[in-house]
Amino acid sequence: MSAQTPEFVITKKDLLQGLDKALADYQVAALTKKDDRVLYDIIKSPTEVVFDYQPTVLSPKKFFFPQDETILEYTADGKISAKIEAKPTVLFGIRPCDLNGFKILHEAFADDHGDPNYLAKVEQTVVIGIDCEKICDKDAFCFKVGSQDATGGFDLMLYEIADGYAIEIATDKGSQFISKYLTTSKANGDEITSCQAKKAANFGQEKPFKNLAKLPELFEQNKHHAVWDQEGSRCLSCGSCIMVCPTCYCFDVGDEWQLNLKKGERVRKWDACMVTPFAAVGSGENFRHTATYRLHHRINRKFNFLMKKHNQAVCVGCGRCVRACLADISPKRIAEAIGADS
Amino acid sequence: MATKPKVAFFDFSCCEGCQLAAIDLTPEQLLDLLEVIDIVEFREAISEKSDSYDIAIVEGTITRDSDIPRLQKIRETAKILITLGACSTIAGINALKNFQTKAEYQQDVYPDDPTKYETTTARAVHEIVEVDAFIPGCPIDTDEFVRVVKNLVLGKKPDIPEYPVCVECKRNENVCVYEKGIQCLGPVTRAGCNARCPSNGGYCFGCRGIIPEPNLKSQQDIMQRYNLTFDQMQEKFKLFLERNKEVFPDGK
Amino acid sequence: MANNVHIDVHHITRVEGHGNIKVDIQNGELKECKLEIVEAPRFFEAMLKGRHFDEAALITSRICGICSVGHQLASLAATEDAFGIKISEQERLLRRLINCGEYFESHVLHIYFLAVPDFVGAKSVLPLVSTHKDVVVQALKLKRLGHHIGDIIGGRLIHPVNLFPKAITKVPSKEQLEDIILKLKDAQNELKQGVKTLKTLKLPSFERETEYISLYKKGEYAILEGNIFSSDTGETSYKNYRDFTNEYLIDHSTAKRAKHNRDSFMVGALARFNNSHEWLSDSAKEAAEELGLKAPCYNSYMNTVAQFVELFHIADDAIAAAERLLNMQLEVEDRKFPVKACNGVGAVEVPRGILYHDYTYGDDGLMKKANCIIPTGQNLDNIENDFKALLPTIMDKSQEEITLMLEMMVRAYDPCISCSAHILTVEFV
Amino acid sequence: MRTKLNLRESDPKLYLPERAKILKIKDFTENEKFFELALLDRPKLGHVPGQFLQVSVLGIGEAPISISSAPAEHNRFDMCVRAIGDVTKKLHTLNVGDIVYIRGPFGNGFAEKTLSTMLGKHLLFIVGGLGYAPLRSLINKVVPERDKYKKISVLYGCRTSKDRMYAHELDELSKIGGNVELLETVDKADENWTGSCGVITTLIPKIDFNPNETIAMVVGPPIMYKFVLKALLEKNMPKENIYIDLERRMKCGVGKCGHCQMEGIYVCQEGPVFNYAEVEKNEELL
Ligand SMILES: Cc1cc2nc3c(=O)[nH]c(=O)nc-3n(C[C@H](O)[C@H](O)[C@H](O)COP(=O)(O)OP(=O)(O)OC[C@H]3O[C@@H](n4cnc5c(N)ncnc54)[C@H](O)[C@@H]3O)c2cc1C
Ligand code: SF4
Ligand code: SF4
Ligand code: SF4
Repeated sequence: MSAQTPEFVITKKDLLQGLDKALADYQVAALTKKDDRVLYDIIKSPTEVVFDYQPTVLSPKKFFFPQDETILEYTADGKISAKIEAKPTVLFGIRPCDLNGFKILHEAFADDHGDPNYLAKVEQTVVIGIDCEKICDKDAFCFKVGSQDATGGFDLMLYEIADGYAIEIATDKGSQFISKYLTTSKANGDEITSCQAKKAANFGQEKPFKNLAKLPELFEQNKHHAVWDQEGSRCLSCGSCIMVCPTCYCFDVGDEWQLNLKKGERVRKWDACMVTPFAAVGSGENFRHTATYRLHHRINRKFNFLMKKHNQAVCVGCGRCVRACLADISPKRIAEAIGADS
Repeated sequence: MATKPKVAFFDFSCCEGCQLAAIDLTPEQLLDLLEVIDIVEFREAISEKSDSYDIAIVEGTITRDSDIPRLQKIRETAKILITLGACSTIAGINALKNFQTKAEYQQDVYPDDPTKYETTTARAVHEIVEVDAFIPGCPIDTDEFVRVVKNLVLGKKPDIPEYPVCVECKRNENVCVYEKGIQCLGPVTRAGCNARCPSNGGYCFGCRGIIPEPNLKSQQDIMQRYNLTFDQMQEKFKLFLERNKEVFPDGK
Repeated sequence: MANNVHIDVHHITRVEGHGNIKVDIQNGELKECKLEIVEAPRFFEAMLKGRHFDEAALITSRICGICSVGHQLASLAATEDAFGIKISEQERLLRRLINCGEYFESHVLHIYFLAVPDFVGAKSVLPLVSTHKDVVVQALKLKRLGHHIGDIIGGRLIHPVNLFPKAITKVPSKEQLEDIILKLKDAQNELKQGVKTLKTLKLPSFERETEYISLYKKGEYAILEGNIFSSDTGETSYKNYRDFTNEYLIDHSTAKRAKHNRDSFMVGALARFNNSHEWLSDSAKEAAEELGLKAPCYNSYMNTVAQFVELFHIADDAIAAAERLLNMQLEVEDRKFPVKACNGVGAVEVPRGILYHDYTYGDDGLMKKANCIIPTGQNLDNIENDFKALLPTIMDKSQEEITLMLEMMVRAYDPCISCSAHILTVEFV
Repeated sequence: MRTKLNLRESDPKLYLPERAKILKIKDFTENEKFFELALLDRPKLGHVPGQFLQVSVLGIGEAPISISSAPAEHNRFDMCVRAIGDVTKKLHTLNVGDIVYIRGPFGNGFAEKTLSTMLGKHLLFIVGGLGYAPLRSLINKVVPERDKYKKISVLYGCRTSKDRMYAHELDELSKIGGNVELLETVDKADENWTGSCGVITTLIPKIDFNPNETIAMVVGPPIMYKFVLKALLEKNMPKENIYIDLERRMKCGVGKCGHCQMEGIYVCQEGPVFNYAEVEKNEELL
C-alpha cells in the first residue's frame, strides 16, 4: 500500500461547520441513528452524524442506485420521456469497503453503455470517505480481499488524527468542495502515513488471502467443490445477502399504468440472483433452478466472473451478507474452502 | 377500455377485513377504479346484487358444506375468480380449528348443544373450485389489490411476488428481528406486504402463505439455532398454514 | 293497510357479516319477527386454546376486520389484567390514538357508506359518487385518516401488527405525530361541514326506552377503561361483566344473546352518549346540540347521529393525546413480565358497544380458556324488541317501506355480524 | 492524486425507446404472429443478422425479440412473436397502424467478421420452432447471395404442421433448388403432413456435409441444443464451426440487469449468438 500525502488537515469542529454550510446547497447523507438502528440517511443537521462506525444493514449504494427508481414516464397518448433524477448530494463518512464498492458499481454502470440514471447521481454527488482505524466487527473481512484501504470511489478521504482529520483529495470536485465549504490548514504531509501505521498495527495478523490474486482461477477449478452444496443446501433463497451487498446491482424492470390508465411509468427495482425466479425464461426453463447453483453464481460473480473484469475482488468484505444471512453462509468461508488461504 | 369488466365481491367465513382493506382508497383511487371496473355486488358496502359478472372476488374460508353450492355457482358465473386474502387463499386463521377434532371445538364453544350449528374442516377456495388468481395476506395490502385488479383489466399477470418477505424487509433496512431473539417466518413467507410486520416492530407469522420451493429444513435449523424446539416452530406455522401440505403433511 | 306482511331479507346488505330478517304478519297480527344470524360459526375460543399470550391479540383481531383494533385492545387489556401488568402513560396514549383511528374508519364507514344511502334513496354509496361527489370524497378522506393513524401507530389499522401485551413495539416519530395532529385538525373542519350534511337526513321518529349499558368512568367519556354502567342499575365493576351478559343460545341465530335487567339492553354510541354525555368535548356537545341529539334519547335510529357526535370528541381526544406524546421522550418499552397462572378481564368500548375478553392462562403462559363477548351479540335482542315496537306503528306502509325501515333499524345499530358469529364459551354455570 | 476512474459518458437515451409503427400483421400459428414494422424517427435499423430489439408496449413492459428480417437499407423490419406472457400477449392484440416502442438493436449477432468466415462454406441451419425468427435474418441474407456459399441447407422442425412459421417462405425456399435445400420434420404428423416425422436430429443423417467445410447455426428451444450438438459432434464437426443462439431472461439489454448472465458472460452483450467452441465449458450454457 503506497502512502498518500494529505494536503490539508481540518478540526472536527470545522468539519461539522463545513457540513452545516454545505447543507444549504446539498442534501447530506451520513451515518446516523434512527429508531434502534444505525444507517446512512439524509440528515438535517451535522449533530446527527454518528462518527463511531457500526456496520449498517444496507450499503450506501442506495444513494446511487435506489431500491426503486422510475426511469421512464409516458402517457396514454404516446408521449414518452426518460426520467433521470439527481440532486446535489454529499455522502459523508463512507468507509473503505463501501468506497471500493462504489468504484466497482461506477465501473459497472459506466461500462460500454453509460447508465444515465446512475451516472447522473454520481456526477452530482461529492463522496467524502473516512478511513477505518480498526476492524469494525467480527463479520467484516475487508482485509482478506484487499479492501481495507479505499482505492477509489471518493472525492475526499479523511484520516483521523488528534482533534480532527487529515484530508486526501482525489478529484477536482473534492478540492472545489474544500475551497467552498471547509476551513482547513496545511498538512505536514506525514499524517496519513502515521494513521496507516496505526491501522496496520490494529489490523495486526489479519492479512489478505494468500491467493487473493488467483481467486478467479481457483474458483474456475472448483466449480464442483463440495462446499457449494454444503452451503447451498442451507440457503433459503431469501435474497437478503443481495439486498445488503454494496456490489450487487442486478435489477428488474416493470411497467405500471396509474389506475386511471392515463399515465404510466417504467420502474427499475433491486432484484436478486439468489431468489428462485431470477433466471426463469418464458419457455419455462430456469437456468439456475437450485439454491446451490444460485449461490455458486453469486459468489463467482464476486471472486471470479466480475473480479477478472474489475481487477479487484468484487466482494469488498464488508460482512453485511454474513450478518444478514440467517443460514450462516459466508463468502469468506467459501473462498477459504476452495483454497484462498492455503 | 371498451366495456368495463363487471366485478362482484363475495364473502364466506371471515372477518371481512380484506373487503375493508380493498376499499381503503383515496378519493382519487376510488374514482379512478370506478373508471376501469363496474362493481355490481359488494354486500358489505352496496345493496345491489347481480347474477352476471366477469370477475368474482371471493373472501373467506369455506367452513360449511352448505357453502359449497354457492361457491360453485360463483365459479360458474365468473370468467375470472380471484381469492381475496388469507382466508380464501390458504384458509387463513380459520383453519386453526382444524388442529382440533370437530367434536372438541364444538363441545368447547357450544357446550349446551355442540352440534347445533353446521361446521366442517376449514378449507381454502382452491380446494373446492379452480382459482385464477389470488391476493394473499391477512388482510390484503390495498396497493397490491389495486395493482392486481388493474393488471387483470389490462390482461397482465397479477404479479404477486414469489420471493420471501426478507427481500422487502432488507430493502426497508430493518434490523432482522432474529437479532432481538424473536422468531420470524419471513424467510419462507411470500413477500408483497412490504414486510409490514417486521418493519413495524412485529414479526412475520406467515399470513401470506409459503413461497414456492421453501427451504423449510433450513428455516427449522435457524429456529433451532435461536433456541426454538421443533414443536415451537410448528406452533408458529399453525396460525396460518394448516392447509399447506409442505408444512403440515398430515393435515386434514 | 297491509294485513299480511311477509318479509324475508336474505343476507342484509351494508352490514358486516351475514344476517337475515324474517317478519310474518297475518291478519294484522305479528306471528313472527326475528333477526337471524347465519354467519358460519368460527370457533375462536377453541382456536385460542393453547396459544401463547403474545398471540391472543393477533388471533382475536381476526374475529372482525372492522373492530380489529378494539379486539386487540380488549385482548391486551384482558392479558394485562390477568398478569397484573400496569401499562405506562406512553402506552395508554398510543392506544388512545390508534383507537381513534378505528373509530374514524368504523363510524365514517357506517354513517356515510352504510346508513346515508337509505336516506337519499340510493341503494349504495356508488350512485352517490356521481350525485353527491363532494360528500363521498369527504367521507373517503375521513375514513382514510383512520387508516393513516392506524398505519403510523399500529403498522396498519386492520389487524395492527405491533400491539403486544405491556408495550407497543414501535413508537411514532415526532414528524409522524405532528402529521397526525395536522390531519386531525383538518378532519375537525371536515366534520363541521359534515354536520350540515347530516342535518338534512330525516331520521324516522321512533321511541322505545330500554336499558343502556356502557363503560363508565367519572369525569371521562369512557372508552378504553372503566366500570360497567347501566341506565337502570348504575355502576358495577367490569369484572362482573357476566351479570350483564347472561348469554344464551336461541334457535335462529349462530350468535349468542345477552340480557340484564330487562328483556334486552342496548350498547353502542347511543348508550355511551346517554350515560356519559356530560364528559363529551365541547365541540362534540355543540354538534349534538345542532343535530338535535339530547340525552336521554330513546330513538335507536339516532345511534348513527350519536356516532357522528362521538367523532368530534374522539378527534379532540386524539389531538390531546398526540400533543402529550409530542412532549414526551418516546422509547420502545421493555415487554418482559413474570408469567404465572392467572385470569383476567378486558372491557373496551368499540364503535358498536362494550367488548369483553376474559382469559385464563396456565403457568406456561398458554391460554387455557377464553371467552369473548361482542357488542352485536348483546344488541340482537334489543333490535328484535325494537322491531316489535316499531312494526305496529308502520303497518300502514307498503311492504317495501316496512322492509326498508327494518333494514335501516338493523343498520342503525351498525351490527358486526361477523363478530357475533364467533362463539362464546359459557363457563361458571 | 490517485488515478481517476475512467467512466464512460452517460447515455441519456439508454432506456428511452423509439417509435415503430406496425405495417403488417400475419397470423402464423395459434400462438405466433408476424409483424412488419417501420421506424418512424430514423432511416434504418442498421442491424446485423441475429441481433435483437427490446420491444415495449407501454404500461405492460418490455421483452427481447429477435429481428427477423435481413439487414436492409430502408426503415422496415420484421419480427415474429410467440404469445407467452404479458408483453407478447399484448403485442398479439395490437393492430396495423399501432405504435410499439423499441430499443436496440442489441447483442452481437452474426457480425461482419463472422459472416466473412462463412464465405465459400456449406451453411447448415438447424432450426427448431420459434428459432426460425432470429435465423431468418441470416437465411434471408445468404439465400439471395447463395453463389457465395458452397451450399445452404435448412433443417426445420416444429411440433405439428400447424406450427410451421413462415410456412409460405419455407415453401418458396424448398422450390429454389440448386445449392439450397430445405428439410423439414414435425414431432407429430397429421393428415395434412406428408413429410418426415420425428425430432430434428433425425434430419441430420439425411444431409450430406463435410464437417470441416460446414458451418452450422443451431437455434431452438433449450432442450434441442443438447441433442443437436451431440449429433453434430458425433459427425466430427469442429466446435469452432458451430454457432448457437441463446435465450435468456433480459431486462435491460445493455449488460447491467444481470438476468441473462451465464457464468461470466452477459448474453445480451456477447451473445445471443455464440461460437460453441468459445462457450462449451460454460456450465450454464444449456
Ligand atoms: C435474445 C432473445 C431473442 C428473442 N427473440 C424472440 C422472438 O423473436 N420472438 C419471440 O416470440 N420471443 C423471443 N424471445 C423470447 C421472449 O423474449 C420471451 O418470450 C419474452 O420475454 C416473454 O415476455 P413477456 O413479457 O411476454 O412474458 P413474461 O410476462 O415476462 O412471462 C413469460 C414467462 O416468463 C416467465 N416469467 C416471467 N416473469 C417471471 C417471474 N417474475 N418469475 C418467474 N417466471 C417468470 C414465466 O414462465 C412466464 O410465463 C427472445 C428472447 C431473447 C433473450
Ligand atoms: S445466502 Fe443467505 S442471505 Fe443469501 S439468499 Fe441464501 S440464505 Fe438468503
Ligand atoms: S425480520 Fe424476518 S423478514 Fe426480516 S430479514 Fe429477519 S427473518 Fe427476514
Ligand atoms: S410480514 Fe408476514 S405476517 Fe406480516 S403481513 Fe407480511 S406476510 Fe403477513
